[in-house]
Amino acid sequence: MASQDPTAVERFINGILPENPVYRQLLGMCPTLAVTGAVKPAMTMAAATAFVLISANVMISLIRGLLKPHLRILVFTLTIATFVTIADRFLAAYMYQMSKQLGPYVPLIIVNCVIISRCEICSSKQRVGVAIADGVGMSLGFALALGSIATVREILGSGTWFGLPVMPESWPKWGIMVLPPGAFLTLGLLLGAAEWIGRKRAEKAKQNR
Amino acid sequence: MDEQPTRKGYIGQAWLVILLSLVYGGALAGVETALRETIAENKRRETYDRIPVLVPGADGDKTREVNQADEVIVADADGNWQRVYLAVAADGAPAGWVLPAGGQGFADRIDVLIGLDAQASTITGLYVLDQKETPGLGNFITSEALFTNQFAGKSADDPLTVVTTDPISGSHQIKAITGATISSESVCRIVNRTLATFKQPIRRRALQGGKATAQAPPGPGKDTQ
Amino acid sequence: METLVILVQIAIGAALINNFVLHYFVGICPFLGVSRRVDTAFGMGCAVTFVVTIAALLNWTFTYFILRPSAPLPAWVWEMAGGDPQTEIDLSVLSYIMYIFVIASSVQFVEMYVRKFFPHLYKSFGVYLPLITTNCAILFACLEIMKHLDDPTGLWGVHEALTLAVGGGVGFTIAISLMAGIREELDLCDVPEPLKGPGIALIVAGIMAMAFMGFAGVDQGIQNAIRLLLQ
Amino acid sequence: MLTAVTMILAAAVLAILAIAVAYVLGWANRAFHVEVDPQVEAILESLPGANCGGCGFVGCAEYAEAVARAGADVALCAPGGAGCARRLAEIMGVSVSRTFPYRAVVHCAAHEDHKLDRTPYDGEPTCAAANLVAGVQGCTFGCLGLGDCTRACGYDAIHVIDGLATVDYEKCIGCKACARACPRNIITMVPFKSDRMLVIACSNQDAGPDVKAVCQVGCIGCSACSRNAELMEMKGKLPMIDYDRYDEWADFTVAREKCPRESMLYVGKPSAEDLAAVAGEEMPSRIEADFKTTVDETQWRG
Repeated sequence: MASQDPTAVERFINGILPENPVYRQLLGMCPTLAVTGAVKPAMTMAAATAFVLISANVMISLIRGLLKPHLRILVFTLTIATFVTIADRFLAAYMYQMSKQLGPYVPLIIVNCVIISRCEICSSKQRVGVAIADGVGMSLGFALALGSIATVREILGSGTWFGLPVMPESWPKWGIMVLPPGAFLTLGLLLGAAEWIGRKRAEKAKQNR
Repeated sequence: MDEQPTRKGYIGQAWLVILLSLVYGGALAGVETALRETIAENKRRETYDRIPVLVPGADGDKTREVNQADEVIVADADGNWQRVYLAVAADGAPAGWVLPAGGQGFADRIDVLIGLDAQASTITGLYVLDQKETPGLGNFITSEALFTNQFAGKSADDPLTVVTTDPISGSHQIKAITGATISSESVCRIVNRTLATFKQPIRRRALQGGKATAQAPPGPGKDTQ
Repeated sequence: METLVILVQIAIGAALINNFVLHYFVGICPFLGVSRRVDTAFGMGCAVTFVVTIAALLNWTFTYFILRPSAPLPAWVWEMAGGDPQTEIDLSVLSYIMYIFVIASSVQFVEMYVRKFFPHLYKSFGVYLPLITTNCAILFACLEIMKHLDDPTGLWGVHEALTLAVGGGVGFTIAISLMAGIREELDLCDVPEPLKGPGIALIVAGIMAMAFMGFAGVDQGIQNAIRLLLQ
Repeated sequence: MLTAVTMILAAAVLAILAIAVAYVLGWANRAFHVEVDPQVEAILESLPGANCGGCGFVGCAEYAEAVARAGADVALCAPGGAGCARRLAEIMGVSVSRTFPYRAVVHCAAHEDHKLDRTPYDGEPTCAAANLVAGVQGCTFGCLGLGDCTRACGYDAIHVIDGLATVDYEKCIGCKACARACPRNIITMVPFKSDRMLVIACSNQDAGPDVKAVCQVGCIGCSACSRNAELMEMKGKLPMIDYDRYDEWADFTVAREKCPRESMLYVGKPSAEDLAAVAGEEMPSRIEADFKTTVDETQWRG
């Protein structure tokens, strides 16, 4: 790894595309597959994850001096669990329909690998400013990934986007897209596409260097 | 690696974890009590909003007021009880009943609200509160046009049966959703079973007189729905 | 007899019909990461089953005695402290933090135990033991068990909790071992360059999920069969 | 009032659980303590962790164990280079001689047109297979140019250009994978004492006339170079450079002038004049398939 750590701005840009948590680092797959049946729940989940990720990053980087090596995972999970419970209660209070639709996947943000890995790699070693930048970058990347998958699945699966009808009435809705197998297939193909684009861009960069 | 901590050392090492759990425990409880009211309100509102739709002629706020004043609990002979909502019109005259019901569907549990008229003799409407049936097939049981409107007008006495062809009008047949016969049958089974158990107690209550009499609830008096 | 039917339904449901990985999408990270070879995958599956059973047992006891809305322990403490017994102490908000706390510490304990008494086993999948803490399957199993927290009639007993944990773990092991078998074959066939690695693994998982959907109606059939058998 | 009560109770429950868990984990930490040699872990920490096998051990973990216990040489890690060797030496408290990075060198200089007496070969496109077939090309020692080394290299540092395996010294980390893969063993690891090293770019042991019959650039063993440079001496028909006594300012100009063939080359980083020579030239844009299916990659199975 580069000996000097990337600066806050670099981490922010990294989070969105170059090191996108879902497409590049293959983290946080559980919620990505589960809630992307439609764009609305996907965006709510991305917003909840963003809130938890940023506040956990801030909290961990504030107390990073006191962390003991063998108990640090416990501290991370405690912090993240607290913020997730707050988010879950907030959702249940003010967006009750959405909370019912997301169901068990809101508490599953606790074990979302993106958050714990960001705490481990970045915020337990960096200042608060860098941690916030990294948190925001990563959650934007996560939201982007979730949005892309949800758009594909919703348009193909139920012919709507954000609930508004997009496809012509005659479009046969692919029920499979909303079902679990559709999630796997969409994500697999999107990963392949992302890899292919990355490869082509790398080749073009190599050629004109 | 680390030195061998003594007994007090174990706790000393983990003082951060203990401090954090104290702080977080307190914070969470604070958030919970702050938001609990709104969450409970959401749950209750979800039911009360449906009442005017289920029972024609009922007024939402009046019913809510009456039902929050005293809970109507009906119980059958062998002790299972169920909270029921008396739907009242704007002037307080009883307009019908709303009976929550639930059971095992195709994939998971299905919760419904059954609307009955004042004498609990005919079903006035059905609303599916909660279901996890297969999207695209089973979850059409929630759609008004396809399924739930068929329940309105059916009599509460004879059990409903599911048919795949067009039902004979006026009979107690319900047309199943294509490709989701199991879900449709489960809904009808839930409705039949709940009506069979609580039909008589509701009718007894209806005869006892318009005003809902508070009956000492056998279980802990709490809003179950 | 009725409880037996429910137990079978939960077990079959968790293992095949609502398979943790293929239906509920939990535990995908190890499912993609560890399924390179069948033996490590099976080892991972057993470790997950073992830990999920411990976690489910511990979490069920905590929930039953502490977290339930009218749980005996806080009520007893409240009475000792002289409060009137009528007020109801509801600590269910602690559920998430308590579950993950129990899971993290039990994984840490299991890791130390395995490192001490089974060094060979620890070497073969040492790095995956801490990974289990962030495995969604375990927390999901605990959440499934506590699903009916607020309506007292629906709360599960300890036997149902254990059945779900073991069934879920077995389902996870089945899915991950099948996946490992397929992926070992995958290395030999011509996979388009960009799809190599996770891309093709996900597509294979999608097809497996379709196959597992075939189990959907099975539990109704089994229930009736058992009822007939026991008549 | 109720909020205060729930808060206290919630905090108390969690605190008690935390204390209990801390106690159990602390006890377990002590009871299940496994002595792990801190030295091995420190060494493992400073190794690059590429598990390339350049040090001759299966992976970094084994190499770390060997260094800590069996006293293996601290400078074997090629990718780690001098920095890693220094760190290991500090950990082990051993003084380390000045180490040089080992890099791969191909002992052959024959491009496509230099090779004579070649027969068309359309068997399996691998050096290992072509090496078994007699008469693929006149010279039975030289590079076959079918790319076994390219496939073996994990760092994209060696490519077959115009029929000859050429090493890209910016990427080569000296992990010896190509040397092991070459069926004709004409790739050796040379300690790069300076940026540019002189190497004998031929491994044909036959007599002069036979070499002339099969190659236009191969060394005919006239031993002119060994007479004019004391670092070289003849081994059979081929000159060998003694790299231990080799140093940057060793003068080989006389030997190179005397050499009638072109089998002594300077390899390593492109020297100043090389760069100047090609500076004007515009990079040819090579048209390649934009994605590689795996067919040409895997061994063609007939």
